[in-house]
Amino acid sequence: MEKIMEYQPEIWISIGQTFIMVGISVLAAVIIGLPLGTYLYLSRKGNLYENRWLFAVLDTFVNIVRSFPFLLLVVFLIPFTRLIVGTAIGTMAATVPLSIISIAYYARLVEQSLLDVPKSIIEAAISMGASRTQIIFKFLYREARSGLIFGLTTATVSFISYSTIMGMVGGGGVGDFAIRYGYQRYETELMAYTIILMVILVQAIQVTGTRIAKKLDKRS
Amino acid sequence: MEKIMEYQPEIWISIGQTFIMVGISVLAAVIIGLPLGTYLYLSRKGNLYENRWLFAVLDTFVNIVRSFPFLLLVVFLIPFTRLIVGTAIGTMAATVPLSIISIAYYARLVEQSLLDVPKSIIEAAISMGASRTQIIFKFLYREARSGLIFGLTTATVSFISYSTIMGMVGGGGVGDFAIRYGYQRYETELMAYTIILMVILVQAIQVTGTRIAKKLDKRS
Amino acid sequence: KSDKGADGQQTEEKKDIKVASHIPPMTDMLELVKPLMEKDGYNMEIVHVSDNVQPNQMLKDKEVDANFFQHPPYMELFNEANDANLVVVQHVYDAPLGLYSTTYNSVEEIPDGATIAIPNDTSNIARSLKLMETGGLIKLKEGVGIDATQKDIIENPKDLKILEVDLLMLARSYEDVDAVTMLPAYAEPLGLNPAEHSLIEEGKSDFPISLIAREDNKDSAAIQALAKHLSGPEIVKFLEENFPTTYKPAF
Amino acid sequence: MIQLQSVEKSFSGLHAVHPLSLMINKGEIHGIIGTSGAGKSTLIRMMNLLERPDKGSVYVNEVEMTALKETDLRKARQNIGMIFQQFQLVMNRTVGQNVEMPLELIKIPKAERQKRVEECLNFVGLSDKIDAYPAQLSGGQKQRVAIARALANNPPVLLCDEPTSALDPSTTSEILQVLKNINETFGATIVIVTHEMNVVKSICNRVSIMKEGRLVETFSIEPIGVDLNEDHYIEDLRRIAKVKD
Amino acid sequence: MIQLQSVEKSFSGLHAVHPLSLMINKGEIHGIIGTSGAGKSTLIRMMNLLERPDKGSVYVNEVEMTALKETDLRKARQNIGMIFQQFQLVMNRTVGQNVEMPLELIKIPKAERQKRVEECLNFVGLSDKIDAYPAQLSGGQKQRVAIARALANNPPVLLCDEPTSALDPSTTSEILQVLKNINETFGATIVIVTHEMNVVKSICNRVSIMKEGRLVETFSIEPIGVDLNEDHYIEDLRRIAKVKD
Ligand SMILES: Nc1ncnc2c1ncn2[C@@H]1O[C@H](COP(=O)(O)OP(=O)(O)OP(=O)(O)O)[C@@H](O)[C@H]1O
Ligand SMILES: Nc1ncnc2c1ncn2[C@@H]1O[C@H](COP(=O)(O)OP(=O)(O)OP(=O)(O)O)[C@@H](O)[C@H]1O
Ligand SMILES: [Mg+2]
Ligand SMILES: [Mg+2]
Repeated sequence: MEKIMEYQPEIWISIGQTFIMVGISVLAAVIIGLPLGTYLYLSRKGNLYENRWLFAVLDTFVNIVRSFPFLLLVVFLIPFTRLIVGTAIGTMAATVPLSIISIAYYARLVEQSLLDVPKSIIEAAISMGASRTQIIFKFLYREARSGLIFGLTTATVSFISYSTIMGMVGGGGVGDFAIRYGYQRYETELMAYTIILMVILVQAIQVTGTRIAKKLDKRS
Repeated sequence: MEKIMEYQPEIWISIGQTFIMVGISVLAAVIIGLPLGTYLYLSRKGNLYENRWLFAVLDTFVNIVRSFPFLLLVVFLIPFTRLIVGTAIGTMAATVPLSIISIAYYARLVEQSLLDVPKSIIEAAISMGASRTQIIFKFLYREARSGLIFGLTTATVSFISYSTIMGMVGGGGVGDFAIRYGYQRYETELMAYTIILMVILVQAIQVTGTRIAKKLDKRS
Repeated sequence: KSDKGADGQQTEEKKDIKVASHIPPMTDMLELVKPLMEKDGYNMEIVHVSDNVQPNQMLKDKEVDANFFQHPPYMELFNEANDANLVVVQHVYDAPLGLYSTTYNSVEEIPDGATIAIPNDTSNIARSLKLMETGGLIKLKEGVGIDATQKDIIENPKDLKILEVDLLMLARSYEDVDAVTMLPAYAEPLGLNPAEHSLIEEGKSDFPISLIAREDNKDSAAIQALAKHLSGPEIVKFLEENFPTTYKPAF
Repeated sequence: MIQLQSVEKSFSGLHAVHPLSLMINKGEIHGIIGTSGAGKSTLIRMMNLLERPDKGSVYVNEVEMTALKETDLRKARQNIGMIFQQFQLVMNRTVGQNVEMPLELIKIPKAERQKRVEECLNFVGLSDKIDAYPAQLSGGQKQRVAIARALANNPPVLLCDEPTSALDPSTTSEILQVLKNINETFGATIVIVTHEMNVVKSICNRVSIMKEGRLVETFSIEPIGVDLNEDHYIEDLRRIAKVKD
Repeated sequence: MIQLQSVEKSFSGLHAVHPLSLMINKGEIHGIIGTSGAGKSTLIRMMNLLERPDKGSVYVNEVEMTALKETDLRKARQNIGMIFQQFQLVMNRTVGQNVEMPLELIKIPKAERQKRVEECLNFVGLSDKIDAYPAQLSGGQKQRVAIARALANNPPVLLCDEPTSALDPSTTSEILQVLKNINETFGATIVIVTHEMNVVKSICNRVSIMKEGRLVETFSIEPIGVDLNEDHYIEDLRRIAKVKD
């Protein structure tokens, strides 16, 4: 308990770091992963904007990002990271590889959610003369919204887990704190405390996400 | 090139290790993750076998597993791993924490897929007097099958990425090989070669999974 | 973007210095000298990194000014492979590697076919193999250096199985195998120290944990000040008080 | 025999069915008609407890459905066929596999199932679509699959929610003939929600009229039988045709 | 004006529509009837190119639909309302939002949209369900939402695939009156696939009969007008009632 009190400021800092890393990743997932997943879906064979090449390129990109050992992805991206945030170490630098993986990861979940939208909805959209953008925003996303939210929740939890590894470039965060103080220093109490913090965080995210998803689902 | 030839036997061994680790995880995901996800879905509020407590327990379990920093999960599970495979290090030992995470992870994807099955299908099942098991196997899984396969594909790719980290308990595998020989010994060529192997592996899995999922989808 | 001194004691700008490090006791020592550096007018930031390559990469890329986590041979490996010009500024302490076992009390007792766990990073693999050679367990190819691997074993009379695992896992796998080679940082929490418990004595160490900088900044006032404090009486006192049997000052 | 005793049902404030009682005799073909939203679907769905009444009790073949435990309810439902207003076919099963479903659930042997599936698809004139998936069918074909599925295990009670709404008059006649046959051969009790007066006139023994969640009237009629003359209705049109283009 | 020139359509080997030509005049109400699976839905879906014909061309209002590029086709479709056999409502939008859809797509201002939505829901008698979601509606109510949605932007061409199949006779009459009105007021061209002879008799100027993918006959008739007497059909039943219980 003493230890926990003693390290309170550091814990708060690492919670802040986790929020920054995960927050930016979630943002990246929504801003880039969502359209990416949408295009994966649309350009697929037999779908609305079938385009073999576009699909192959996007699909391969996602696969490459996802198949890279995460550690090596971080290393590989260092020049890019430096270009974007000016440095390759620290919390902000950690957000770059984390965001890239988030984008690829959420894109797949988006693709899956959209695949479950009944084709008849798209048919209705086409019959009304909806534009591409309208079909996507007013029909597809509308009908898939609870799945998209649920998927984002699943993804966010994964991002938190990935953020743990960002200690390697000095990203910090709760997970890294747990490892550094709790595990390496054998402060079991401190470790348990931080893990409980993480469980609570994840639980809160999951419950909120599930609740919103359910509330938005009016399909039956 | 020379290096690559020289290390060919080691590379083959690590490919074998990856197959063992990922193969067992996929098995665990299907054998335990699938029913777990199914129960998450069924016991949810407003669903077929609504059960507040069961849902809370399963949901929390999945969240705890998913919120643990992976490294610490491995450590935390050591006594359990020892119980199961007799030792805490080596490839077989690595499959234990990997399987646990796979189970929790796939359970969420299963839950999501089932949430997208139209309620009317379940209604039809009930009206025919189908038993619990029949509703699950003959209706739910049947209608969600392409989503379940697609989700398993997404999950498998994630397991490969997770398996990389299992080098820490001597699990080996391609990813670990890339890190140890390529990254830590600075053999860039060897690293590139193994990463390409991984990309090909992942690409093959994704393409196969997507194809099967599409083939099984007769909904429109 | 440097901080003003606390309590407004000084208005003069402090110089920033960034040092990458890894785990205790290195990080603890840096924490210890941080106030001393502060007094000298330096605002020292410790970058915590959970990886064994990144601290060197960062140093090479001038993202940090120095690092403190490795021994010189490990640095040499990096220099060679990456065309870098990292240099040793100050040896700080020796951390002797030891071979520990729960069941056996001497090298001779280790049975045929036993499993030995060793760290899985390049220099520690070599170091562990060398240690085993010293103990007469194996024989390595003539002339192999700090990049020796299991491939270089030419004699293994006991047919030992050597398993490479992460440094962080070594202590945890202690009970799973017949013997483990461990650094004091990991052995110490298990109540093990090289002097009393190791089955093999490493002897004269070529592996002092050192302060490393770059060719171009090794002579800067900041680095020199840090070198001075890391080899100062505070460090000696720290090591003696906390690790009387494990770590020895290397200056 | 189906008996509803002061059943009622609300959906979040909206009284879909006000308390009402209704007795349908064994072997009867009972029609339910009424305006859109009157509560007909809700009523018929209460008969097999797909919609559990808020109050009141439901008896089917002397068994109080509302008092059954899950497994017994399940057994009871296996004897009540249902044709849904929106068909509710399993999209990832072929036509044949959909019709096979109720037989599979009660573990009839494969060979026997196969025979029965062919028979039922024959009843509804879809033998050639046995291996098609529902997504490849026209509206009327889907509806006929739903009918075949409901008939598959020869249930003594058959609940039909607008079973011929997507069918042309001649196909409707054929289907009605099938229903009439199983009613006469096996004494099956049949409830039909419908909007088509011809359906009521052709086969119903009694009719209930619903309005705004209430049963306003029930009366017996003498069914005039099914008219199977295919071209009858086109003839009718031709009679009033002005010019033939 | 809608003109089909030797259009045909196959689905993996099955000839759903054999080559056929059909001319529907501006302002005409054209009925299409035929047995289940005859190809009626396929035919009507080719008129707005939801199903692109394998061969042949489609003209709507002098524009060759089959020759249009995507954006132009989109514009053309905005002038063709469609009522689907299976409704195809957006389940996550309320009734009001569904009806609003076509207006939103062509960027009508919010206030105007609101007014029009209320008007259209009023036409189909569903004003009170404006904030309900489709899942909370009865079958006939869903169908009426689909009708209101198709009418929302006052399209000069209206394609209706069994628009009254889920409706009782009196609601059907009301809907037919609405269609008749927009036909008379705005000169809208209307195509109706239907199985109900009363629908054809009430409002169609011409009828086409399909059989096994072929157009077997087309002829003109004199519509007898819509019968709005609500209780008419129950009276009919009462006449033949044996006993009143
Ligand atoms: N996507 C498809 N794949 C394969 N066959 C199809 C497909 N859609 C329709 N068909 C077949 O084409 C034929 C014509 O279908 P269509 O839907 O046009 O019939 P319809 O006249 O509208 O029938 P109904 O009155 O039953 O709705 C049917 O035999 C149907 O099985
Ligand atoms: N799940 C639900 N939630 C809310 N309201 C509902 C729900 N299901 C039905 N209703 C309402 O209950 C009333 C009766 O619905 P029901 O489906 O029984 O009508 P119906 O007589 O079958 O009509 P139709 O002929 O149009 O199918 C309708 O007003 C409908 O809007
Ligand atoms: Mg109904
Ligand atoms: Mg049709």
